[in-house]
Amino acid sequence: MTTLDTDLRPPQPPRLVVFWHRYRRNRAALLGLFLFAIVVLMALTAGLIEPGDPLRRAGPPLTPPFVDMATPLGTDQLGRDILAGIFYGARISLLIGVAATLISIAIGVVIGALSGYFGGWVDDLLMRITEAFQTIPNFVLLLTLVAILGSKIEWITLAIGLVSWTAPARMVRAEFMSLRGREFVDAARNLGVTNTSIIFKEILPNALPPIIVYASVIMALAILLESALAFLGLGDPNYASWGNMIGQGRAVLRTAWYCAAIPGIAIVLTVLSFSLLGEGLNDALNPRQKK
Amino acid sequence: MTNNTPVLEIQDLTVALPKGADRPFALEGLNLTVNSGEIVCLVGESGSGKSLSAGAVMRLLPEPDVHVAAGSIRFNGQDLLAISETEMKAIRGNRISMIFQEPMTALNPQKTVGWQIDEVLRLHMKGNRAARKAHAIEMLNRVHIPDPVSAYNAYPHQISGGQRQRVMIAMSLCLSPRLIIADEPTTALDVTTQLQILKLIRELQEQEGAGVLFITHDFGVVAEIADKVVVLRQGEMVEHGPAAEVLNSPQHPYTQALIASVPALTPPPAKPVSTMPVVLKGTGLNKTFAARGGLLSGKRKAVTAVKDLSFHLHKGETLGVVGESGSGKTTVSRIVTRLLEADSGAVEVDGTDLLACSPRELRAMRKEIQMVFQDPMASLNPRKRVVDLIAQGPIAHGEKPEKARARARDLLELVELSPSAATRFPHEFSGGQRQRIGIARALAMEPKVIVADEPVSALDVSVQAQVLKLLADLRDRMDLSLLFVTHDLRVAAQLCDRIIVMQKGEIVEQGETASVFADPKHEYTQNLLSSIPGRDWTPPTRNTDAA
Amino acid sequence: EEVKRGGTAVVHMISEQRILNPALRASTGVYNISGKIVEPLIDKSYDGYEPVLATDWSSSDDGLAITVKLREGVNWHDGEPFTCDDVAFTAIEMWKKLLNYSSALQASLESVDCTDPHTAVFNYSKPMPLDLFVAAMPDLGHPMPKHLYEGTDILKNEYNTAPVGTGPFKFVEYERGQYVLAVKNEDYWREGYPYLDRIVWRFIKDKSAAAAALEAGEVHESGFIGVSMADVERLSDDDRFDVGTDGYENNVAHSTVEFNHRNPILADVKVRQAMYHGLDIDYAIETIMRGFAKPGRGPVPSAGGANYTDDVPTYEYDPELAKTMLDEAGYPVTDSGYRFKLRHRPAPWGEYTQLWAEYYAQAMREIGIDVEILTNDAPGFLNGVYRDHDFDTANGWHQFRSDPAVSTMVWLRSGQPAGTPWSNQFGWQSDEMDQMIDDAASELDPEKRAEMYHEIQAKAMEELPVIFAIEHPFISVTSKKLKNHHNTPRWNSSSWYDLWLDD
Amino acid sequence: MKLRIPPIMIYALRRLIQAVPVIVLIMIGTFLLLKLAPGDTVDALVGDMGGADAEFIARLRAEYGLDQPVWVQLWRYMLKLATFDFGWSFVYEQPVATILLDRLGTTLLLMATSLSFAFTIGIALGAIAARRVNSATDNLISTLGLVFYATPSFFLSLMMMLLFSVKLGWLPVGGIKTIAGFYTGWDHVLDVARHLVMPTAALSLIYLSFYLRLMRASVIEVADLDYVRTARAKGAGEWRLMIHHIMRNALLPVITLLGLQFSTVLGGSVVVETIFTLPGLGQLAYQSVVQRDMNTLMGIIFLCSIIVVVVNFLTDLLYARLDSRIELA
Ligand SMILES: Nc1ncnc2c1ncn2[C@@H]1O[C@H](COP(=O)(O)OP(=O)(O)OP(=O)(O)O)[C@@H](O)[C@H]1O
Ligand SMILES: Nc1ncnc2c1ncn2[C@@H]1O[C@H](COP(=O)(O)OP(=O)(O)OP(=O)(O)O)[C@@H](O)[C@H]1O
Ligand SMILES: [Mg+2]
Ligand SMILES: [Mg+2]
Repeated sequence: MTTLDTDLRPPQPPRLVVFWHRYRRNRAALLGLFLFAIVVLMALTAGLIEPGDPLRRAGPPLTPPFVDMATPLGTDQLGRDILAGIFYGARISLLIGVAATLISIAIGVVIGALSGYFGGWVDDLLMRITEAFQTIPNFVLLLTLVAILGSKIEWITLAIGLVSWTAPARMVRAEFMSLRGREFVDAARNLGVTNTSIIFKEILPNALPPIIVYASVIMALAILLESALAFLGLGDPNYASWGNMIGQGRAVLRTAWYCAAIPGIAIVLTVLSFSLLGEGLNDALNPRQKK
Repeated sequence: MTNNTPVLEIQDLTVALPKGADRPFALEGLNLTVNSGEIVCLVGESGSGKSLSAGAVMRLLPEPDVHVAAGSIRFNGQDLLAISETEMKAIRGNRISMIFQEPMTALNPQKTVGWQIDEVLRLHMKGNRAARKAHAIEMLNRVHIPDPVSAYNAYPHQISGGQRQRVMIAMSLCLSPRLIIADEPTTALDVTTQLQILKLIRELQEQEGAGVLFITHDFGVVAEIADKVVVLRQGEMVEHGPAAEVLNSPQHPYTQALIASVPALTPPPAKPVSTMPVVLKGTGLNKTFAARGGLLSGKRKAVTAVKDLSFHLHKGETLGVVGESGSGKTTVSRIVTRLLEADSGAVEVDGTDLLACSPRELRAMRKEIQMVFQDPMASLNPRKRVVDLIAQGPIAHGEKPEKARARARDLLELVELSPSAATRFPHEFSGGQRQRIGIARALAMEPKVIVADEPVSALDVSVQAQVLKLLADLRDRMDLSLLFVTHDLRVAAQLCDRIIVMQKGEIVEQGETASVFADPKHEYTQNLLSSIPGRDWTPPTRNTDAA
Repeated sequence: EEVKRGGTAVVHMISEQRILNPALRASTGVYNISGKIVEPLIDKSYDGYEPVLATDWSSSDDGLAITVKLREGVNWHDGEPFTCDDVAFTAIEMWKKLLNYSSALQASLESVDCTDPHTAVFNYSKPMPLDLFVAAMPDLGHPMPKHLYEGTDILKNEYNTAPVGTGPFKFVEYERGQYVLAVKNEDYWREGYPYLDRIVWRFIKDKSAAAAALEAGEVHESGFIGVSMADVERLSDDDRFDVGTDGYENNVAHSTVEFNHRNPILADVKVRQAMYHGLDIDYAIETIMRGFAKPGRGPVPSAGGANYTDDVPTYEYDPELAKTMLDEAGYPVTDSGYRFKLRHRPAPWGEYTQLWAEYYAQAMREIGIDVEILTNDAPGFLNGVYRDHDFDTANGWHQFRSDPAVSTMVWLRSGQPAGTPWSNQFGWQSDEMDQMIDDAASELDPEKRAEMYHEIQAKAMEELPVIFAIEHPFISVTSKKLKNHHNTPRWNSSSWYDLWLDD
Repeated sequence: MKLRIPPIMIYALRRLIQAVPVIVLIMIGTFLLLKLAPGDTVDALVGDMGGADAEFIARLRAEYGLDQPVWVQLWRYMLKLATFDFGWSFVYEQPVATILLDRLGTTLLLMATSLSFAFTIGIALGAIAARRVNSATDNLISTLGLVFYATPSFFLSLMMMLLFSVKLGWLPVGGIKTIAGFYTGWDHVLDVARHLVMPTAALSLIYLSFYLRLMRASVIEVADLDYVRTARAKGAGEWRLMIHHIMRNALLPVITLLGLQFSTVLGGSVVVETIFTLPGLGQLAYQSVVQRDMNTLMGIIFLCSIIVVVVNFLTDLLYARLDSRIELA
């Protein structure tokens, strides 16, 4: 019978390939990836395509789009080039999105992992804290944090991260609670592996897929939160962010719609790309669920 | 009891799978006839296409991914593939009914048992509410549910698994269907319950004269219930015929191999190990799971899972722990390995009390006692490569990674896996191979004792036989002591020198396997033994060199 | 045109002042509502000062006593007669003790004597110029009913949010965050007035929403630039509306750039002058204020009447000159591409303050000064600039209230303790300037006084402790259905007794 | 010895007791957090007033007890809170309780209409999309959901206001009722309803998309479960499957989300209330932060915690009602 046993299945394609195949099946997700790639590309090439400072005066104020080729998408109230703003704004939006997401996921993972893995009083304590954070309306907390820290972009990002970690924490906790009872965790414990290793090396990698999917949601929410802050005039004016552009553009909404509409569309498309991306990831990472 | 009107005739049925599946057709050219009053068993290993053939008859395939590509299915002479969905709906549940494997999930958790039986009646019968209720209660009575009226009003989670399966049966029989399709209806049940259900199905089927298409992978069950047998392998029908013929003189080599893998119920003679030193000793173990009125988890009574349990295991010996579901077997194995804290008692490994160890001492002690788990997929971290899985233990205990990995490759060979498998991930292996990896992982620690909790119950019989043989080999070669937990008495008979029979957390009987099997003292043990399906059938012995 | 009586006028308010007692809070936001309910002793009209509750006023020769004759036959809304007791009580208990700005003005007020029920004599320990007294009265001279305040905790008195006055309209209700409602006073002392039945003040924070409300006809007037400048410009072309700066002659404001002179770079007057040269004020007026403004000429605005002069040093837009001056001052462009970096705090007072800050940063970068903008909410801003002095430059606007002594001089006078908003917290101190300010404040001769303010203005423009960059009046958008609107220099704060609605 | 307290009361009581430490934590946290912010309510007041002299400012500060050490202020506040005394708002010059009560109605109305709209439409659309997975209908609904999700609410609000109020003149621009309209009875109800249409739409669309997406996924998942297959094998039609077997189970995760989201909606209403000048708690919260109106903000947070606790309790009850496996107690 030994011959039968060494008879391994043919090696399977690498995970990434499988992942990509699964991902590719969802056409909307491909669109999301495409949009996302564009945003990333804009962020990367901002300095090349639109050299110089996006806050600089580039032409007469409130030039409509497609009128002056030097400022193809027009200019805003202070004569700043909207196209440059969109390109540099992609950078800021991505930066805020990614950094805030990383912060919130990092907090969420630590809290959720400890609470889900250890249970008992650790769980009780951490969950009370989570509930407390969840009970305070997150936007109000965000406003308070920004009031305290000021509207520097670093602080805004940190504050957004600080108000959005509860959902990932709960998610990680749920994952950990279900995973900690799995046999492979018992197996690791049985081998004498330390708790830290079990948490971070055994369970966490398996808990990641839903978190990665959720990260796209946080990313989208982070961008929306930043734009809402900017709308209330609490954005960082030292950077061209889409939220700032809308916040200022809305004053001229009726006469120069493009000042608010163009960054508005940029936000919609970017957030859309994140959610499509998230759905694609979900399909690819959790194949249990049908499309 | 068989009259020869065919109820179901399947001809050349071919079911196509979607692109990218492991094979193009789940079923190819299946031919099968079920006469009224006849039980036809469809047997085959996992993935052979049994459930899909049932789905094809019910026209409940997950179309369009999986669909009937060719062939015909006739029910009472009517071509099921040709009629409209409305007509089919009228037939489903009424003329053809189905019993599913998992009684836990096959019932809607949000509706009472009565409502769910009533639904069938409402859909297919014009009767008033009172008449329907009377009928439903009558059916519950017929499937021998104690107190049918209260069961009628109960939610599925309020009754036991066996009772749920009875409800399923009542539901499928209440309109006296001509054809009953039962897809592994007893696989999830305890042996004793299984026997009762099998008897029930037989009894009702005889009363109604219906034809039954019974799907199973267990030859014991086949021997218990079948009139005719159809054997499937990878979607192809390899053999069919009357049950007695196929069971006792199988023609096709595949059938022969399958039947040969069924463990015989005759235990081997006990080894004289009692002179060897005791390596593992449990004394006065107790474990009660506290009542938990979790916020939303509902009320739960306190469960005494293990009660005043003591045992010992000699070097080189295999001690079997058997008992029904919920009797506390797993709890014992987890207490012994201290994956679960006992309430009281001691577990001595080579004289050291494991339960009294400090966390640091415990980590060192873990080397001595290793575990092989039930579910080979779930017990291997899906994100780790095989070498790392096996080398993980030694590395955690301070071995140099390169050395541990090199040894892991050796161990792969020891468990009869090609060393080229080392860099793969668990999902790239079959179930039996995965379990070998699990065994290699345990062996990597060079333990004195291995605790195995149902290590083969998730495997197909043929694979099960291989893994058992490997375990036995290794035990003998390396002089291991084995604490072997199983609910399958056939398996216990094959492997164990001594067995402990547990009921509700307590040992009701223990002794050498042969003597317990031959002359069970306790009523519970007797009951268990007499419930083994096909206990009167001894698989024909054959040389296994071909495999 | 024939006057129509009746109707409800709806007025947009962008910010909400919860205290409606003008003797406790000196703020146009308060007068905007309370002006219709509570009247001052003296108001301002285009023809000069107009008697309201006072009928006549005069000063003793030494300037130490001011006698005010009060109007007879006036009743409070609750029916009690208005007398000198009310004036004396309010002056001592509120104007002197509690009212912002006024407490400095009335610091030397000793007592108010009632020689008869309708004559009040204000006794000062130091000479009080009658001009200054009269100029202050429209804003800082509202008597309140003594019988409702005496013996209570004045700050917590319930009438502070439900004022009782003598005006043409009676307070009815105040729904916080929503509106204030007042109805016609049938017993008003001006016979036959008011014309309107009701006035509703609606609080709408969002400027776009306010513009929409105007266009939808839900609001008749929005003052103090309550809609965005773009909408001001747009609505000025809409023939349903009158858009203009009439009625704010008393309340113009300066958009400023403020320096922290504790920073050695900014302590150099040459640097400040260079920065002024780097600012294209005309461009800013065109883009940010849409042309509704003029360049600033120091602490006294052109609306300041005789006290104003345009004979002062000015700084034309000349970036090249600015660069040269900075080079000369010893701040050449370094490797970083900039000469030095400034941390700038913009006041969070809305759209154009913000834009002005961004324009300033833009312009400074052009001449090689890197500006980092630190945005905060109001308390954060006030704290950062006026208490912690944690800034290099700041911008905001400050309102001029008819007389420099009660408004813009605080920007230049040193000696205010840290934490006093809108005062000289810039670390700039000039004994000479302090002396000039003090002298002007107590000068009794109007002509001499004007002369002194001209000197102050010129000195301020030369030394530039603060850049009073843009002088902008406020702007109102008014539905043409309203008649007789914006017909006094502080119309939004006035009593509107003659306003009517053509519906 | 058997006390006849209905189990639901015991459950409610236990939930209450569990909520106490959370609420205390929140209150202390918020208090200290706000104390970290630069400036205090006096700064804000003076800013609003257009300036004041130093003496005036010092007097106000003493008056409001802001010259005390933080710990004293906190202790005093918590003592008062324990007797449900929310204190005095120096910004509004009213007791905080009065202010909150004034605003609570509007906020609850807005939240209730938004959430129920989002919930009903969301689950209906989600269910429809799920039953026609990958069809044109599904694509349309899913795309719509994504667009709702991706559009910032302020953007949507401004656009709606432009269209429905300014261009078409159908709906009022803002406020909660027509001021000086003096409507009574049904006219009043209708008037308020007209004022709520746009804010509700602006606030609910993003939640609608949440529910839609969750419901869709949930229905797809439940539709795959064994008991649905059982029902199908009984001969049940699609409609019956949906109503009796799928919906109720698929709703459970959506209900959980509903409970969790309540406070988020309150946060989201900050922007919407600001734009539509609705006198609600969201706008009040924002103002209180900006004006450092400690007592009011604390009051709002406290009230909000209570609401969240109550709502969670209610959703748990609803959950238990829908899920027969759960018994409360
Ligand atoms: N929806 C599906 N999509 C793709 N492949 C499927 C689907 N359902 C079943 N299959 C494949 O069809 C084959 C037969 O499946 P089937 O469920 O009939 O096996 P079975 O004999 O019932 O096995 P078991 O004993 O494990 O229940 C398997 O290889 C399976 O992977
Ligand atoms: N974590 C737990 N909490 C509460 N009760 C538990 C827990 N684990 C097991 N039990 C209960 O303890 C009893 C014994 O469980 P155990 O898993 O040991 O049974 P078993 O013999 O292994 O059954 P099976 O054959 O089904 O695996 C059961 O009644 C079970 O419900
Ligand atoms: Mg099957
Ligand atoms: Mg078990």
